[in-house]
Amino acid sequence: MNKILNRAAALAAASFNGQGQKAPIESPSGQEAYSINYEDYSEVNMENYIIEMLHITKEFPGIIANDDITLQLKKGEIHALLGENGAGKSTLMSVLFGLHQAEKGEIKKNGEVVRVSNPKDANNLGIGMVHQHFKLVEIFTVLENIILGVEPNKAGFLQKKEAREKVMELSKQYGLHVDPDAIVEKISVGMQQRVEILKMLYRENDILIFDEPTAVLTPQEIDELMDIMRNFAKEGKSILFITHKLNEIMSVADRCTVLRKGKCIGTVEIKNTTKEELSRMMVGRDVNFVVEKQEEKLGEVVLQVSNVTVPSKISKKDAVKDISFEVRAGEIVCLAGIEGNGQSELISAITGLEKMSRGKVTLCGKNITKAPIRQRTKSGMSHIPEDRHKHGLVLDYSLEDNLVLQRYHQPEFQRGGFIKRPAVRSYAERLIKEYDIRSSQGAITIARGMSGGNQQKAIIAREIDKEHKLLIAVQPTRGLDVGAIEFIHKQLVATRDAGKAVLLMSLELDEIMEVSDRILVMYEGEIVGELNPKEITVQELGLYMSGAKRNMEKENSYAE
Amino acid sequence: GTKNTSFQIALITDKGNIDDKSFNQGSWEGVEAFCKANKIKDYQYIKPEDTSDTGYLAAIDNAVTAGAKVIVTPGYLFEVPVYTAQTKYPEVKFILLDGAPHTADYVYETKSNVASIMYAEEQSGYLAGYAAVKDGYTKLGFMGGMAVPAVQAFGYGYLQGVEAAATELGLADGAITVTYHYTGDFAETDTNKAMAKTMYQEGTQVIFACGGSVGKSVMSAANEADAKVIGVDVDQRYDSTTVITSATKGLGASVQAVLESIYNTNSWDTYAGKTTYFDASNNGVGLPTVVIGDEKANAFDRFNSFDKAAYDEVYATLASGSIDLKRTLEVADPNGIATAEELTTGLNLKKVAVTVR
Amino acid sequence: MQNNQASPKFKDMITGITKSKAVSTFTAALLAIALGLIFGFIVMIVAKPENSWYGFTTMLFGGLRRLGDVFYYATPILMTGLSVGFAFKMGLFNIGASGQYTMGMFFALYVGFMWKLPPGIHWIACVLAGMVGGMIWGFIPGICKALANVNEVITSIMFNYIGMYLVDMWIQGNAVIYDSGKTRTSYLPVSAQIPSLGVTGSNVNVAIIIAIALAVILYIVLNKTTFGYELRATGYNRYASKYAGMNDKRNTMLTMLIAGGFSGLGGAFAILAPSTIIGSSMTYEPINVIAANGFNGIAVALLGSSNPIGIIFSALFISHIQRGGTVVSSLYGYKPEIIDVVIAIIIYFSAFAMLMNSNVARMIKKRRLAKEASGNPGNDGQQDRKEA
Amino acid sequence: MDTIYYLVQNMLPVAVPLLLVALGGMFSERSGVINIGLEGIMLFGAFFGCLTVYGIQRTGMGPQMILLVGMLVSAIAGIIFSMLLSFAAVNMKADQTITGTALNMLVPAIVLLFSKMKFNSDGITTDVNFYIQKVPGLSSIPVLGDLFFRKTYLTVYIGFLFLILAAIIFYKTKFGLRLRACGEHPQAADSVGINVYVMRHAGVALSGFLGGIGGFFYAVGVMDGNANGHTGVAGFGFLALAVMIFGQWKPVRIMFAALFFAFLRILAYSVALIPFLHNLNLNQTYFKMLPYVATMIVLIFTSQKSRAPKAEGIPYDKGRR
Ligand SMILES: Nc1ncnc2c1ncn2[C@@H]1O[C@H](COP(=O)(O)OP(=O)(O)OP(=O)(O)O)[C@@H](O)[C@H]1O
Ligand SMILES: Nc1ncnc2c1ncn2[C@@H]1O[C@H](COP(=O)(O)OP(=O)(O)OP(=O)(O)O)[C@@H](O)[C@H]1O
Ligand SMILES: [Mg+2]
Ligand SMILES: [Mg+2]
Repeated sequence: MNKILNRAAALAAASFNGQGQKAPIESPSGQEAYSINYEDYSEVNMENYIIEMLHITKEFPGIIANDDITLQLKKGEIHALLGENGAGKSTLMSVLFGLHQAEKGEIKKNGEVVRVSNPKDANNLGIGMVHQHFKLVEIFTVLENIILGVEPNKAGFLQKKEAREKVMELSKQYGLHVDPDAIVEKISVGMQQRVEILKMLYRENDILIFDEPTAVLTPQEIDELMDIMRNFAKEGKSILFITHKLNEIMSVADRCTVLRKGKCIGTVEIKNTTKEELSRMMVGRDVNFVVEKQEEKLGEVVLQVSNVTVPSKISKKDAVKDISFEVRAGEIVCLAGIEGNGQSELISAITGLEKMSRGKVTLCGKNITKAPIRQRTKSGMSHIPEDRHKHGLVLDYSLEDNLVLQRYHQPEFQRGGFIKRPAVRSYAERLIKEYDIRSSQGAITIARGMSGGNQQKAIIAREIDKEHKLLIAVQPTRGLDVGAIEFIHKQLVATRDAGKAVLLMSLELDEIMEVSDRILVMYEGEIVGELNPKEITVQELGLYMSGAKRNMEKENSYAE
Repeated sequence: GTKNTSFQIALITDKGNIDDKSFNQGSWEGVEAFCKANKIKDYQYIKPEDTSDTGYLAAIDNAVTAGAKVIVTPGYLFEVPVYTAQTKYPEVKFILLDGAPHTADYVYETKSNVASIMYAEEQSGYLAGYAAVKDGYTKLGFMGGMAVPAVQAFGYGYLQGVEAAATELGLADGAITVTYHYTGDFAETDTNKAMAKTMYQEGTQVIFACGGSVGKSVMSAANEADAKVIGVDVDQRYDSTTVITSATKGLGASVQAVLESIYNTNSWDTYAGKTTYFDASNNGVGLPTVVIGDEKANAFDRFNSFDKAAYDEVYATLASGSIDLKRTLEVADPNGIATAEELTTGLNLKKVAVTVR
Repeated sequence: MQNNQASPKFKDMITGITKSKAVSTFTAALLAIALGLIFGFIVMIVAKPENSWYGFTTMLFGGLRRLGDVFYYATPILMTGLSVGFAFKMGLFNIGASGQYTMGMFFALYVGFMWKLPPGIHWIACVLAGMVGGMIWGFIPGICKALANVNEVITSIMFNYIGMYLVDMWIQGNAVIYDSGKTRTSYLPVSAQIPSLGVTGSNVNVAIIIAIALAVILYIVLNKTTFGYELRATGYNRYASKYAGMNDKRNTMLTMLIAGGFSGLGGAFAILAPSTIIGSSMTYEPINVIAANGFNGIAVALLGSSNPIGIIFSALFISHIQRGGTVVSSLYGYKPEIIDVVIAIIIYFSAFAMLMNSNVARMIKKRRLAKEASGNPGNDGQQDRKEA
Repeated sequence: MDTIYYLVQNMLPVAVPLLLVALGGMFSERSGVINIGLEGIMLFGAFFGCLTVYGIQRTGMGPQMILLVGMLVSAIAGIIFSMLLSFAAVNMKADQTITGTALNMLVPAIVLLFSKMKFNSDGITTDVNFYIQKVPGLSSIPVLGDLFFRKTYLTVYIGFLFLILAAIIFYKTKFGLRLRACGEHPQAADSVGINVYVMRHAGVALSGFLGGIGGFFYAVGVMDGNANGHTGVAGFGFLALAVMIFGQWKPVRIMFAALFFAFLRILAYSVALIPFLHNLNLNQTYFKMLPYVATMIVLIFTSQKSRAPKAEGIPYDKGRR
């Protein structure tokens, strides 16, 4: 017996019958076809749903983030939510958690319609959420963060002692080790996540939402988290789990709902499906994530980093400890590691955004340790920054002004201090065409109004088109969809093939394995491994990233 | 096509406001009193939009446009604007207080449509200083606003009065101390209060507060220090119980007198085209002798021993012109702030030891 | 499906109009002005109902009778307005325009009194000196901001006081400049005064032309030069400008230097203005009071939304309405402070008039959409639900 | 010793308005709203407080009672006026600095307009004597009695009472915890069910409460119960901002900053009492500038490390990521 969940399925329904059988159906965009496994579930099961989100539609200005989505969560199950970037997963969960209000649709708990108009309502319904971007007050202690919003109090006065006992108990019970008095900004990302989980447990929530909890963890930490989630399920808690990683879904989830471009594609039983099928459902076509590239042709050393130490901004320790390495022309070197292990600080020091306390950096033999940023740029450094909104773009400038952000001072674009508008315009138009940057009004579009992917394309166009010998790309594909990712990977490889040196920093294991020629793993501010992507597995890489393994001594061969 | 827009008597305030406890207030009270007594309804004061010569002249222009026939301009700041205005508006009468019309280069000329009024502040100050010492005070203070001629005259008169009383009492040289200070403004500020408090803290018993609203700050300080104040310009006993007396000058009375001559007695000529001095001889200055609203009350009740009889006696000698008081001194300082030595030699002080701050 | 086709077109129309930034800031300013004027009218009705209509119209149009003065009084606030607005473009709040203004005035006075220069050159030297004075006083908070990360708002407030005290002390200590008998500065030599434009009864002078020219130049610098490009980039996004190799610290200091220069010019223009009375001049009284024109500059900049051209108009407008206010108070017996209240209210509303504007636009759009929707009851969502 | 007593006795009434207003600023900014309009709020509070005193001074009520009534009214006035800021900043998402500046311009104009229309004056002059020559009993304690219980104002004790209350509310209550969360990470606060808008309104209202009282206490302790639209509160609102920053947005540090500033200010006018300073024979202007210069210098040395509430000045928008 089939229960048809949505319109897409309704259209498809006419074209197939039978159970557990693959059948081609039309995708919502009506372009490619894919096949899908429809699970079997009966009317009788209805009572078992602890949460039902029915026909949810949520619009943002200019985009329908959720379009008539239905999602049903059984008690005690782990239910995965899968979809590309921007598919609307976080939005759907925010609706359930009361952060957003849906324009249409209803939410039921145990079959009864409930109103969730703010997180308080959600909490009262036993719904808790670990957000994709942690929502922790950095200057508060762990304990304060956990109790915030549900503070035990007598006549308004905090009763921290009571709270502390409860937190310690929970922490012991689930093996979630935290120090209740530590200031949040000084603890590791892993511990911050434990704080978020404890926040839910403290509130005695039994419907737990995890929004991409594994993005910031090592494979080993991921395994631990999976265990914890299984434990929760065993205790009867119901879990909604968002991830892009199919392996995780296959290993832990009971069922999976797939979203694409705001629409619900379907819900499948994990035991009846495969990774390939899930990914087809997710993107609407067969995905080939393999990056085509030839053997590298190594040239001379372009970037040489020697004994660099960078102080930390938040603690007294050094974020980067005495690091040395080099990047040669014609190779892509990738800095791998879990967020917060000093990669960002190292890049900031190399690009000149932050000062290093010790060490030396040379670019094509020129010492640029203390050079101002402009001089680094002129000596051939291009930089795709980590945070495109903070560093990469002046969002209130037009696209064309952003495209000359690194070059407006060159004679090509100015004479006597006056900007040559026509030159800027024609340059911008060339880049827009070459890199297929899409925007509503072309060169004069204000950057703020462009989509994330196109903003990123603009930055990439600017940095690659500029004369350079070294390209530093920091998480260039973060938050982008598959199409954009493919494009960027191609550009990186092309740059390398053109004989430039590329230093890539990425948190995505797949990207690291696919794109790079050489991997440098950073752990706690040190390089703990130099690896060849062709010779290692993702698992091994994870061990290095978590500090469990290292193949580099402190004094390494590049040090002067 | 407008209503209620004309007035025949206008007063133009100088930089201060109509309640400045000084020029503007005193003369405005005179205008009000006269108009009320004579049932004149159309009188008004105007605040110039700019306290520069042109700003004052523009205000005069405005007043004339609005129909003013008599314009009262309190203060020396109007000297140059009125000089221009007296020619520009020959049919309008100007009452210029505390100043005489002159050009920017100090060429004086008072036309027949201008009455220039001056006051013998030194006599008023003399009376205050005299009374205080006679009453037994030995540690005195003076807080002037800025060292402008009127304030200087008050202060010099005050010192001379103190010296005279000390001599009469046969005190030793240096038996009386006076701390002498100009605040540099005419406003009520916390800084002025702090200065006054410091003076009281040093032991000063009474301060002659000679600078409009500076008085409010001094009174506040006196109140906290449990000390005394001498008011200025108008009778300030109603502002604070700390005020033992006030060195007044007849701002209101003189304005009333001139208005009287224009509207009622047809004797404008007595004032027209010249400078008229108001002093003890024509009751233009002095200490208050009556309490407003209570005919029988004693205006000297806040003194320990000094009384109306003693006052009348010294006033008579002043009025007779037998005491020659100094109104100005040669002062080296560009700000007009005399040093202790300049004061001592210039005013011939012996019994009084002056400290300048 | 219909509304899917209809609404984008309509949306384009709305955004086409409201998204044109110049238009929306202008209408926002008008909205704020209207609200302020309405309030002024209400106060007038309460205070003196019989005169309120004459009073109101005079407040609105009275300034036209004194056009020369409108321009004359607009000059210094136009300069401080440019100062504040320019710094705003770079993301700095120059609340210290007062101190820079006072400092500029002092430098101008000093050169005016102490230097003997031929006529025709003297006043120019004074004006330039004023600019230098303001620059110095803007530069120091700029340095503190750039090098020690001290909040420029606090520094410039402190510098307002320090500058005021210093100038008053310097003036009182100089027998040539200070006329103690009048507790103010002496009359400036005629050679130091800015040439008049010869409007009878008004002090309006060449400075207004210089000021407007400077505003236009500033506009060009901001929008057409690499320097302006850098400044605006820094103002919009300090981090991106740093990333792009712009010298954030240098630009911060430079901006405060230039902003100070504008305020200093304002002070110089004010004190060097010619007098309608022969031999007389503007004077300054050192009584420890912070210059009001500095704060008026903030109002001017805000109302002109920091755009140099907008600032020209907002300075003229504020000066105009103030002149009207003077006429109102001398003719109709209203208190002149009513204008200050009106101006403050205008600024208050202009802080969020843009948002009010867009709210109004959104409301119109919603109504329109609601109308469309009610016109086609069976829309997509409802059909879907029936199907499911 | 007398001089020391004198300095302390006179420093406290000056320090208390700074303390209260800076605490008010702290509540506002820690909730996420920059309050540059404190100067205006102070004057508004002072004005209504004094107006109340003016209205009831002849009723035969005791001066300290009058002070308390005036304080109550000034607090209410401060709260009401501060709502203009929170409405603009929270509901209308206006630029907070601009709004604050507009409010600073508005108040003196209103005070002057009203006083001119009502009293033909720049402000309100009252004549109640709030001064306390000595506190019965306590004033005879050696040293401490002279320092703290003589020649003072009731405002001093109320001021320190408010400091203690503020610190308790700030650190020990759930309200304080939530307020601080809103100034640091409003999204986090929102996600645990805290209404950020309400908390920010509350923070601004508290700054109105303390700012209004601070203004009235300035009028009482410094201006002898008078309020004036022309001299206003002599920049104390701005100084309180500096005190707040100097005090790192923390109650006890703010107290020390306020005392430091008030001390320098009193010192500047008491030079004559201190032979060592008097003999320097410096122009008094240098001493007048001292508090401002000292604050500058302190800020130069502390600003690198200074850490403002992270979300201050940024309008909170629920929809924003
Ligand atoms: N507050 C918002 N305002 C406007 N648009 C939004 C907002 N939040 C999300 N969107 C848009 O809605 C769409 C869905 O976003 P959502 O965050 O739900 O995606 P997601 O599936 O969680 O993606 P990711 O894998 O990147 O987390 C995106 O196009 C996003 O840009
Ligand atoms: N709350 C918001 N406020 C302002 N801008 C926003 C907000 N949310 C999203 N945007 C912007 O709206 C645009 C659309 O964002 P979105 O993330 O949906 O793009 P996208 O669909 O992911 O595009 P792409 O596929 O190219 O990445 C982006 O420029 C994004 O920065
Ligand atoms: Mg996206
Ligand atoms: Mg998401």
